[in-house]
Amino acid sequence: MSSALWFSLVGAALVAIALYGVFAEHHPLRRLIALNMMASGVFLVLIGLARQLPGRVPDPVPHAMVLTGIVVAVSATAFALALLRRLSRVQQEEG
Amino acid sequence: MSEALVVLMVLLPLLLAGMLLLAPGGWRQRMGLSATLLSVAPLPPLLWSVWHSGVVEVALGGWQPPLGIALRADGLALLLLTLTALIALPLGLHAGPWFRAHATVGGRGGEWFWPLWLFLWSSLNLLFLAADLFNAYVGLELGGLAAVALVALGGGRDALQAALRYLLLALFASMLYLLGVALLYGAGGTLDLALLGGRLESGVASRAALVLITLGLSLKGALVPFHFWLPPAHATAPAPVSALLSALVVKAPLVLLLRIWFELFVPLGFGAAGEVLTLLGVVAILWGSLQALRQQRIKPLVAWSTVAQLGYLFLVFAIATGLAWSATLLHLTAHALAKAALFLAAGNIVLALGDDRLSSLRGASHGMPLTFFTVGLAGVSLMGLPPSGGFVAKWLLLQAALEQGRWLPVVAILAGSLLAAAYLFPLLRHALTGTLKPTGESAGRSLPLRLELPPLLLALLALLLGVLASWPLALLKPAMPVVLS
Amino acid sequence: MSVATLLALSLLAGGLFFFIAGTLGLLRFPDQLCRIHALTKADNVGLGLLSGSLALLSGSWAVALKLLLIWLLVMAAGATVAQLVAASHQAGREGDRD
Amino acid sequence: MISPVLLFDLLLGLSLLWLAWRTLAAHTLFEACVSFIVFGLLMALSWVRLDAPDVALAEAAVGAGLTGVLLLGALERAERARVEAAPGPWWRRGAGLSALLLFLLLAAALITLPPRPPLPLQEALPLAAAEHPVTAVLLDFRAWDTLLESAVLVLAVVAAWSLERSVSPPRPAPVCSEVLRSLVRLLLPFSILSAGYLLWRGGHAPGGAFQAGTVLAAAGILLLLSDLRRPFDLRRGYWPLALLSGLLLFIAVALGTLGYGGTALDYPPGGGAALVLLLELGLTVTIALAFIALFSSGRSRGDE
Amino acid sequence: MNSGLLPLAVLLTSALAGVVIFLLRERQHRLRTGVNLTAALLKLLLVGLLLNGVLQGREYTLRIPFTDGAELLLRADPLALLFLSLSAVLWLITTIYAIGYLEGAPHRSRFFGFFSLCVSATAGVALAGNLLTFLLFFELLTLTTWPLVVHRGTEKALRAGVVYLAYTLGGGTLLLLGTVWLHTLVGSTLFVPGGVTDPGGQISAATWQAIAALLLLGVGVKAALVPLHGWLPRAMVAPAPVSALLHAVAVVKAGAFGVVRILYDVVGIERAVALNIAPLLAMLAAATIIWGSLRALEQQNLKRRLAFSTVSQVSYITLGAAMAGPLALIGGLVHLVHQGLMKITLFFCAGNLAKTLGVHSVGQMRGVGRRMPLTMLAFTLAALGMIGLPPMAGFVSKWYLGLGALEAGHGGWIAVLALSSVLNAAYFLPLLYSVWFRSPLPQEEGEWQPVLQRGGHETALTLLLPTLFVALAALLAGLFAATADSPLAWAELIVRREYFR
Repeated sequence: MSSALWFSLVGAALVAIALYGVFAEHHPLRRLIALNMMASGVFLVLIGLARQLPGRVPDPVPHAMVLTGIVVAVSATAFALALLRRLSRVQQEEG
Repeated sequence: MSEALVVLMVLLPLLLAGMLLLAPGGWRQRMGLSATLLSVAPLPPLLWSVWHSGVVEVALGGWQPPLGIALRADGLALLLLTLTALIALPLGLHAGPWFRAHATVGGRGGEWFWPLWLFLWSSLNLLFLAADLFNAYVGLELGGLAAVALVALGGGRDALQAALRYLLLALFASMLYLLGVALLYGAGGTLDLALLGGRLESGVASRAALVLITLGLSLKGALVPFHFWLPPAHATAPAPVSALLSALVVKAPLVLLLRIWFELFVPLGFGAAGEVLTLLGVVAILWGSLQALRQQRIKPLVAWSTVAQLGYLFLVFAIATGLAWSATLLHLTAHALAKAALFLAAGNIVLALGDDRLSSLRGASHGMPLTFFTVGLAGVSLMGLPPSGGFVAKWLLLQAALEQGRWLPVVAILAGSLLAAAYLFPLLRHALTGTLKPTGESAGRSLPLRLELPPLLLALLALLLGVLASWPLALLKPAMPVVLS
Repeated sequence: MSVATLLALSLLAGGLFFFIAGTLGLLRFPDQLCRIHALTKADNVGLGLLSGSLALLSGSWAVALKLLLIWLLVMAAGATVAQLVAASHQAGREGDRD
Repeated sequence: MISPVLLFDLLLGLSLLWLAWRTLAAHTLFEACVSFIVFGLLMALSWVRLDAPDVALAEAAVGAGLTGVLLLGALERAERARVEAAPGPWWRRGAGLSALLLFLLLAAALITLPPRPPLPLQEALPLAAAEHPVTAVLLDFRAWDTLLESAVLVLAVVAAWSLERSVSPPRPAPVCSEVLRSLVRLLLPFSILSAGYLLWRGGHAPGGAFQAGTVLAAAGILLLLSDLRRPFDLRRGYWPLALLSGLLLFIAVALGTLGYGGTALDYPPGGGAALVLLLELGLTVTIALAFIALFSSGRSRGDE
Repeated sequence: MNSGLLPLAVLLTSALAGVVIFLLRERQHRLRTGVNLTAALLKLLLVGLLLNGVLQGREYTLRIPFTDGAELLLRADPLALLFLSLSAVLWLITTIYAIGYLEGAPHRSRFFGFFSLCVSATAGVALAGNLLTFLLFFELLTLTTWPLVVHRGTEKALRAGVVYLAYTLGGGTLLLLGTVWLHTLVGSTLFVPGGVTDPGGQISAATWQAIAALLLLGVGVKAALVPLHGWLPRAMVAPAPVSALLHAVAVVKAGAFGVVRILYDVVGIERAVALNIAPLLAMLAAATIIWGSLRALEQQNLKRRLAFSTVSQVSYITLGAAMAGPLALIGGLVHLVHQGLMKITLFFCAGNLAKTLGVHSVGQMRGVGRRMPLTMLAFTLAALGMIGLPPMAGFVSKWYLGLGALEAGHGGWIAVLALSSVLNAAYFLPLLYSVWFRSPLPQEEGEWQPVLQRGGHETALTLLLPTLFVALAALLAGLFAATADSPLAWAELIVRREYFR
């Protein structure tokens, strides 16, 4: 039960919790937070896999994937928030 | 030389999008069309070289996989790249005047349509060419974001609501897909599709990856249980955008799933899981058509028709023969052309009449005979009647299904085309009844030719596909996955 | 156990004590202002002791300097944030928005 | 006897899960956002435990910091948005069940994962354009991914801009206390310095464009919040060019190497390190400006 | 290779004419008529060339690649020529008639455009060399005739259009399924006079019956077999030239032609008899004949009566084919031509009556002979032919059908033929009697339009001459049946050369 595997399992649990969050919640902001958590969960699984390599230095490819993933996740979140802001303003104007 | 063309197919739209962003708003509309034309430039020579000398492999950065990223331009990729270009040109011609006409109606989308569209185009080209799974993930995200932004151009409350729901689900689906890719990397040690084939053996990890990747891509490809985001998004988006979404964007994830399924999972012996997808495809055809029948407005009707037609594309997973594979891709091409024509024509109708209720269509064809003629032609291809491309695809699909004695898909295909006739009829019947409204003047204002010709061109392409079906099929033959041929 | 590590461990214990005190303050104090007070004061001192012990343990001046830098930064940020939170809380209480 | 390190990991993992559950079950949106930020910090800690310093830096700066700022920024508006009806009990039970199934599937897959063939890194690294393996992967082996990722970032900004109907300059910050201004005056030079340090360090140790860009973005956002300088609109003047610089530079390098050596992003021998640094610089500027633009978009007219 | 281009040329003449006419604006009458007539004459010329070419036994085939497994094949064999020549001749005449009939009507460019496309689809159906090509043009026929049925755009026309589409698309789907199934099992659907060769013998009897049922029902919709004939009477709402086209030249004939093709060139007549497909079909045809005539009796509207008479008359062809005897087949094939000539005359007369006098129902036709003698003469000739009295063409085909029934030894079919002749007489003779021997109703009751005098003729020349021409043709086809170049001779040539050597 190496720590890498443990963190991968934590990541898997995070994905599961986030999946529940995405579908059980109804406010878009909460679903967005759940999605971000799901991303973190997936990245945990990814980096957990990197550590299982027998060699001393961890495998850098998952690290690069996670870095790219984080930036992509944050851009998507930013756009989703802008969309939510715009939606609520339009809802307010249209009454 | 052809390696450069492959890379240009993806980079050129990006570069032009960047340049468009630097240009002031007014300029963008004028430069948009020329940017679209320029982006098509690398395609003909690439098509020529792949047609003659087979697959073009590009190892980016000079590093061969498993370290580096590879792009593969095989027959399948070229067919889809050509399809995208064939839709892009008429669509570009239509989008300019359409958004200008809408600028008067209060929308300001024209300025932002072009850069977003070029980003989307670049992501589509990338998805068709990608041989690296993580690279495909980034392509899916790029495409997803651009598509949602284009839907949100609609500006209205329901357009934004549909866009937000589409975005949340697209992100969720990408996460599932990435998780599947992570597991594959964990088991196979590489992200390259071709290399993974040899390194995986059928364990729990690859089975889990199968489930996750299929779930993720089916959700993005709007297979029936996950289709609820599509009708509102495609119906509320501006017409050129709905045409893009229904014709190309919703198909790219499916093409990726086809590649992964037949190059990776079937060799591992997971082919049996295809029965579930085919069953869902059958349900999609029937459920989508029935819902389309119930719609009272034009664009939701056409959007639900997309849900139904997507069902055809999932039938191949259980049949799993070379014939079914090429039939599915031919159907994808025929549907893309016909649906793009239909959505643009629907956009014209709504623009001229001012409202998109079916009941207000009476006598509308007087002002715009060409648009309703396009609806007729596109309808012919969607119903799969000769001489359209839809008919050839239906013919091959039926043949593939009958070869294995699978009666459920056969009945679904036939019922689907009859139902298509049923739900397209309300649109068609007004195409020919030229009787004027009781008030004597024609229902809507007549449309300029610039708006009516592009959809007609697309509809004619759909019919031409029927006559020249042997070309795309020849292009597809060498690209057929090994397990199928 | 050389004298340096012994000293480091004692500093560490002191730091730990202050952190626990700060957290207890956070949980026990009734009013928001007191809680901010407890947090910033106790945690800053705790962090100072902690970074001192780590500097000793690491044994290289570069790391020690960086730790000092970290401590100063956290103190500056902590003070500003505490002031902002208190200000908005104050504004909040007057406007009875709470 | 469980070694203390493993115990710490165990505790960290469990607290992560507990915090995730608390975030989802939070009563108010504000509470959810704050607990998400704390979650981000704990994630950064777990990255350190997993020997991924680059990711820890990025997570702390981007995942927790920036996302948290964006969430809090949109909080006001989000609370007012009218939301569809809450999903029914059956829907929630279904979601719960599928979550459980997914977890079991994943856990089984992870536990029975066969050892995979290692990547041919040892031979390739010395030839790469950067010593630090992660930077080498990011900007040499898989530079194509990074190019497209910067495209995603620029696209997010363009998409956010396309939403706004009227173009008006961002409005001054609500609360501007003198203390904040003094802190910002202190922090600004320091953050630019550390961003430069992180950028330079990326070549041979954890660091690089992402982290440097985010630190710059944080400085920019502080500048916006503290109203030290009249708010600048990134849609005007040279700002769009600066924003796009990273992407355009990357494409230029790709096309350049394409012309020069025949394969895109294949750095000429010897010139690799310089090109990578150039790309990193461009990326940093793009990332910083993109995050600032994303923060300030939508806050333009009287948002509250 | 040039021998392959001739069938394509036949197809393209009317197709290109259609496209050109679509592009013409509404007010370019002369140009449109010019294009129409030149195309019709050119097509007639080409068909003539084909005719004597096939007579000398030359081969005309054209292969177009469809998919790698299947190809489109156009082949001019004698059976194709029979139907092709009928449609070419009648297309010319109906065009002239339509030009006169639609004087001043709206949307004529659209009408004549679809009109020509429909005829090129019919030519395609005739020239199809395999089941796939046949299916392709069969469905095209539906697409091109639907706009003609709903041409008037009234609510009634649209409802008729819906029914028409429902039936024909349904039939098309059955035909498609049968074709694909056969293609999958045998690999090719080439028309082979003894039936598709089934080398491996994998097709079991039950499968053959299922495929034959699918194909025959698919084609049966257009051949108006009993349960599937619902669309025909409702399609009467279309203008007269369309009804003439639908019933005499294109749609219904394509259906009957399809039945013959499938029975003889796909299933093969021995296999059809062995698996008792043919007897079943014959019974269905007989039922249709009787049912059609009975329904015709009770129709008061003239065009609906003619429609039901078509339902029964077309089933003669099906009956002839299904009796599986050489003489019966000759009777059936020659009836294809004769019925075409006679029925088109009747519709032209109905059109003249409706156009000039506004007469629609049978009751109004009392004493109309005095008012429009020539039209009514043609009407009488055609009606007598329908009943099967010599010397009209109708007699010849019924005669051969009777001989065929005797040859096959089925007493029942002779009874059916006799009964149907009696029924025909029952619904035509009273009509003729009231036309010639009853005095016309007084002005206000009879609501005859004021006499439309056109330079002394009873109606416009463009309406009158075509009617007389086809009536004459029907008479001559009957009189000179025994000569070398009559439809009967051609039918005998087909049967002797292709099916019963």
